[in-house]
Amino acid sequence: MTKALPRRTLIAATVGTIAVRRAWAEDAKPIRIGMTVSSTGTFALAAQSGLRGAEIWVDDVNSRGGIALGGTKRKVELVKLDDRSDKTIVPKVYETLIKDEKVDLCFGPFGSTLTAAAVNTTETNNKFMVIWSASADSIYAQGYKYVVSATQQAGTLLGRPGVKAFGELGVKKIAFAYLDEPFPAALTNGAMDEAKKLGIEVTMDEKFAKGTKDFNILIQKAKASGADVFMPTAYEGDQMTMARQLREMNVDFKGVYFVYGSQPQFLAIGKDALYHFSQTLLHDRINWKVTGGLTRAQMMERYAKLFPKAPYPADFQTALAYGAGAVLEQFIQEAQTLDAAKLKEAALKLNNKIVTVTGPYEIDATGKQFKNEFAVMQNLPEGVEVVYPPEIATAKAVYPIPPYKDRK
Amino acid sequence: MGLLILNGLANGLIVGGIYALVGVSLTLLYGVLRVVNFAHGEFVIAGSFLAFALFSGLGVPPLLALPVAAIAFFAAGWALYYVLIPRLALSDDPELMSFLMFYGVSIAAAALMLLLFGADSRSIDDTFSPVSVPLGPIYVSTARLVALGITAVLSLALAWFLFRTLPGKALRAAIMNREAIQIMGVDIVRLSAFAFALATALAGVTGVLIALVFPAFNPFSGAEYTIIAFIVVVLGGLGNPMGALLAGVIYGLAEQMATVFLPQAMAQIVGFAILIGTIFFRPSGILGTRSRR
Amino acid sequence: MENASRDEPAALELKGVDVAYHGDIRILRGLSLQARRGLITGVIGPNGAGKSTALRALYGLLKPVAGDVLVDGRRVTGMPPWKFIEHGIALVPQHRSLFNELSVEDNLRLACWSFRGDRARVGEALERAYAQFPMLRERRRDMAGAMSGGQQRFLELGRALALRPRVLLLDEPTAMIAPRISADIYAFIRGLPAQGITVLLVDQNVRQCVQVCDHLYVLELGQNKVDGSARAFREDAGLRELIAEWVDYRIDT
Amino acid sequence: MNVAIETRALAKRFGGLVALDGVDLKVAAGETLGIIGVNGAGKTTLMNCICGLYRPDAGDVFVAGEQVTGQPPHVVAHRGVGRTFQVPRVFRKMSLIDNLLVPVLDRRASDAELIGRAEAMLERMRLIELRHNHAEELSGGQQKLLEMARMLMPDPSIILLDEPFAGVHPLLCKFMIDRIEEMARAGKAVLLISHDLTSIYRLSARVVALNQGRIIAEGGVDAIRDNPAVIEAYLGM
Amino acid sequence: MALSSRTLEPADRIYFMLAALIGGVLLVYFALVPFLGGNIAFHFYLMLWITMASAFNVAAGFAGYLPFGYVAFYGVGAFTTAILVKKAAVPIFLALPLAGVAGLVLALLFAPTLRLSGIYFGIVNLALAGVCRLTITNLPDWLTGGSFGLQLGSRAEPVHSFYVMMAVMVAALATILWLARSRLGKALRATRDDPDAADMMGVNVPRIRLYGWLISAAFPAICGGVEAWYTNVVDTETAFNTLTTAKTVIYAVAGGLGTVTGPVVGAVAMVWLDELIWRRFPLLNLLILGVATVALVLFLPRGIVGTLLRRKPQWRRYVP
Repeated sequence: MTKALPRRTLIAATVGTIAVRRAWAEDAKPIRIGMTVSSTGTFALAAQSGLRGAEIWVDDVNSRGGIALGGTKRKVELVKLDDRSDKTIVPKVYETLIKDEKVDLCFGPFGSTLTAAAVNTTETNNKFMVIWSASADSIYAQGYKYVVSATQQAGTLLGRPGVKAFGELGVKKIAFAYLDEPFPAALTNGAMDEAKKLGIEVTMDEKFAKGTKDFNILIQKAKASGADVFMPTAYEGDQMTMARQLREMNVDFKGVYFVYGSQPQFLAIGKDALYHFSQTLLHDRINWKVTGGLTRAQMMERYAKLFPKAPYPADFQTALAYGAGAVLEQFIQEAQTLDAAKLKEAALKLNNKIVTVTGPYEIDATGKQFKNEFAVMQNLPEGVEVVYPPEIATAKAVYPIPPYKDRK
Repeated sequence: MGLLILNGLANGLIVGGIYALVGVSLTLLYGVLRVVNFAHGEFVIAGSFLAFALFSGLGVPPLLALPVAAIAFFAAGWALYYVLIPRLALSDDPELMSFLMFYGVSIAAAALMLLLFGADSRSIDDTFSPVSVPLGPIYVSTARLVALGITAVLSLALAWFLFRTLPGKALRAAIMNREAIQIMGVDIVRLSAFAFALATALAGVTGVLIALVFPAFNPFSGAEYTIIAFIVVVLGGLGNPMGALLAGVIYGLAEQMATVFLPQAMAQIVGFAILIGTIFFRPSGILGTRSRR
Repeated sequence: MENASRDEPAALELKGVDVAYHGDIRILRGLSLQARRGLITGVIGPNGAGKSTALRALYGLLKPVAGDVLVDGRRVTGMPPWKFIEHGIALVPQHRSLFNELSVEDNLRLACWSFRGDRARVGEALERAYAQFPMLRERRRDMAGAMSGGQQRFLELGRALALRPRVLLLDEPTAMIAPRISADIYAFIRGLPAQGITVLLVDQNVRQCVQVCDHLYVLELGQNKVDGSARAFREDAGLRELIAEWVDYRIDT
Repeated sequence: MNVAIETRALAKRFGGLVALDGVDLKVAAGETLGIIGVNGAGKTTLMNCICGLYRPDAGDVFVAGEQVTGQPPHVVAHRGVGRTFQVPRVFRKMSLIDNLLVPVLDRRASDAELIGRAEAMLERMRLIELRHNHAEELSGGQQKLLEMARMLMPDPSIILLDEPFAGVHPLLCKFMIDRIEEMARAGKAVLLISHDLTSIYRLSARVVALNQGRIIAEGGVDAIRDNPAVIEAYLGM
Repeated sequence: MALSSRTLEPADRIYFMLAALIGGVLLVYFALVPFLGGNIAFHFYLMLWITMASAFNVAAGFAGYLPFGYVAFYGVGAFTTAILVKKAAVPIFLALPLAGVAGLVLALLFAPTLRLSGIYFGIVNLALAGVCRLTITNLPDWLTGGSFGLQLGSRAEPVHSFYVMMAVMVAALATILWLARSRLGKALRATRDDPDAADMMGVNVPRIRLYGWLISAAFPAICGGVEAWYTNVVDTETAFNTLTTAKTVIYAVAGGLGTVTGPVVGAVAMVWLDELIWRRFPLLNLLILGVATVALVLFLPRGIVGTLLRRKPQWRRYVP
């Protein structure tokens, strides 16, 4: 089927040469890319954030006339269906995308769980899948042939920058806690491995179930373990609760690390967000020398133009999905086909040759992403600053952070 | 460790007070109407969202949101009663069907909140000053102390209402003997609607308090409160308001102490274990004397 | 008493009432009965004859599928039970109707629900109950459930009387009551018409019922079997013959 | 005398209420023993203790000479005890035929044979036309007949009848009395609770009067009829 | 009244013909889906829901229990399959029956709750499902894969799991068809209508209930296993999702409990409705599901087939 498409477009192109440019553009069959979004459920917010990133990319490509493929410029069309954050719906959704909607290739859904369920369908139907948010290492250990994590770094690597940063700050003891979910668990496990490697003592390692509402005791336990730094990993909501409860209970650590601490939702809690460390891929202080797609500033501009009513400003999910689009564009140009195997070949060939808004790109044969490392941030009184890695740092970390009683 | 236990006790008391309120409204409903409100947690969270909307939209502080929530939820409960319950009473087994129906209500309510407020966690950025108060060696957040105070006042007011006023006695009488209350000249439909509205109002008010105590909530938090409410209600004895108040505090303490001594992820099992154990070994609850089923 | 005018509408009347459970199992079939003013009307019949059902239908606790309920000649079919108090009609059901975990006084106060705001009237009502049964005053702070069966029955009667009803419906008032106390209860019932109270008495205790009543209905299988003045029942045939008649009739048909 | 049912000092209380207080009773095979008493005298409780629905607080129950005290109802049923209830307890959402098959489900006989027996039984009870209806669609009297038919399906040797005539149409009553007499003639021991005396007089040679959980009189029908204790308890003099 | 005619009355003949017709249509339709290029995933889940709702019907419609934690069996079956395949390298065709066995074992563990009834049973079952989820959550990560769960790594060919699902559905429907006619089924329904009376008719109530409970537990466990195989991923979050119980209950009740066809009709109708909602109103799907449930309880408490048979009691003998 994939073979047939270029021929048909070729005919369309020949027939349409004398037609006006606009009509020509309509005649050229667009590249259809399937993707799911979660309208509801756990992943709704992140998935929609990501979707906006993908739409920025589509808008950008189409405004440039499309991707040159087989001699013609083909526009890109995003086909979106809803997965309700439900793993059991995902296979049906991808099957519908491939069989009914006849998409040429796929973007992954949000999150490792949904992606793992989706991959099986795309693989059995020989479709190429660009993953933008699934970090679980096990997905890449399954031996799938046509998956590439374009921007999302592998889970076990995610927690490293934070621990490395703390290592350089002279931290000796870290207390870990994490929500029992794939992303927090993978990040924490990676971080703990890194801590051990650096000779930092892990004083607490506790997971908590989803739906835990009260973190008072958890925080007290972390304090009682004698840790310098507390690294509780969960999603925004829980972290907001923890940040507030830390202050309410007047529990001081020398540093606290919240993965989402620099996200707009988290910053909305105001003073309680101050001095916390975090990590992100997207911040106006993080500016890579982009070789693929828009730069951060351009992307943000486009975001503001396309989504003036979006509930939140762009976050790193937006950047991850946008970056994945930019990477995919390079694959297609390199491969000059939409054939899954050829695309995967191109993806490997392009290792370390692309830098997107989220950073450099490097995968191994399984499609697992090694670069696109997060930057460590700290919420300083004058604003959110990059404190690690040193290459892109914009400020020096405040460590230890001032105790609550000394803050105004 | 001593500090941890102290913290656990303080938290248990505060959290337990909230649980008591969540439970007491559910138990009132069951007692008077024989209706099992599986959507109770969603009603509670709707209260939290009301407080959130009032605060972020109009700048109304949560304490002022309390009376608003009470009135709004009372009215909503009154209306909902007339929409749902009379028809439900026609089915073969209203008690069991109510369980299923409110299952649907809970799904719909969560979905509605999702449409209105989105899936992400919300919090009310309104802090008391000072933010916390030292109590001996431990610090307790002012918001929590305020919530505890309100909980205590509400519980006392509720107890006063139920045990000292005639309408309150009528409610309890309806729990004791549903048919006899009708021959006293009490309009059972209105009394039931009142009970439904009162329970809903309590749920809404509890929701506002929850926004104070647990600063983040989302449309899907409701289910957790439903489970907690069930644990409290069964522990206190189905349809026994005083039992629910006591059971809430006991359960709050048990839950918090469990997190002190067990990994957090394990502690939730304690709640379920209490629920199952109670039904098996003391189905009438801690204050119950009669054994039902 | 029995000379009360026949033209005057009955205080309470069932007219051709059908009651069914579970769709089509008829408990009452075209039952008609009247409680005439100032009289004690008795309803007797074997188990399952529908005596209690008739009373429950009268009081709005069951909805008839056919027929009418009339109060003073006015149709009130489908009126909910709590409205009957407003019409001055009180019911003492067969099964315990007390609120066990409320005090004696609270049980009485609840009966005053329809005029709960009127302190003077409530006080008057309480006094009336205490005057009827002084024992209740002594025990007014006790939980109703803590009293003996007989005392509970007196509380129920006192509670109904506190409202100064025009009509009192009694469903087997002496069931499971010791004989000595039963005698007191019948004596009390006999005194009610003198207070201007119309009584409808459903009873299993045929002999006493016949002694107490002015007019008697015998029900069978949810239908009227016989009715007539109680004097006729007493005089025309002996009590044992009466029972034997309606029971034997049933078997031999 | 071939004793089919025997109770010794049977006692049962519910909270503070004494329902049975030392009841000694014997019923011989082929005998119909009537039990009379007002509401709450303990008649149904006695029956429930015999058939295993209640576990007595004290005393023993013997069925055909074997002790069955505290055994679950299905074990007692397998000893050949069948019973009916005051308010018929049929299987409401099952057809009449299926209702009748329930007590014989563990029999070795083939389905066809059992269905044949059930139809014959329904024929006898004049319910055959309704055999495919759900039991809840029957009238109260028909439900009583269905219950009796169901009880008779496994051919029990001991039969406990709780108010079989309450709420039953006179024509059906006569019919039921004939059936009960048939059972007694077939050598079954019948324990008959009835609230009204006449049917008892008709069926039982021997009657036991219960009041407040105790046997207050026992003997022939005429003796009971004139027993002052019975008249007092029963007629509330 | 000859015996021979009684064994297969005309009504029985119609009954079995209808059963064969419905079964045949289902069988042929589903068997052809992969060949005609139909949406395998959609039909896979349709069969899954038919199976779940039908098995639930054994507990709810036949035995009279409403297990509000029904997902426990499903989740445990899914994890059993995943662990066996991934950690013990058991072939999938052996792992699936073992998942069924795990469901049976779990049902045995839950058996003491059968002496509860009504609301109490429902609440306790709900709590037990929570306990199951938390227990698996607290098992060591090397076994259960922690919060991410397990990937079976089988790279399953969807068509294989599709036909296995079909086999499971056929087995479930056949079992329930048998149950509806069998002595066990009669005993079960008797205990549902009046346990005391059934006991006094010589029915060993606890044992009969246990049999029904076991049948009702085995199928969801196998479903969980097949679904795990099909999607290739198992995690506690989705394996113990309360929506699974909700859908099962709603689908079964929508069709009508107590008949063989009810849950099938209910599942087909509601899955179809769900699909419609999913395509047309992606944002409203949960809201509509919730409102539909309320409407169902208020206006169609006996379900589609149940209401039909209530209106036309004479059809009861012909409808399986």
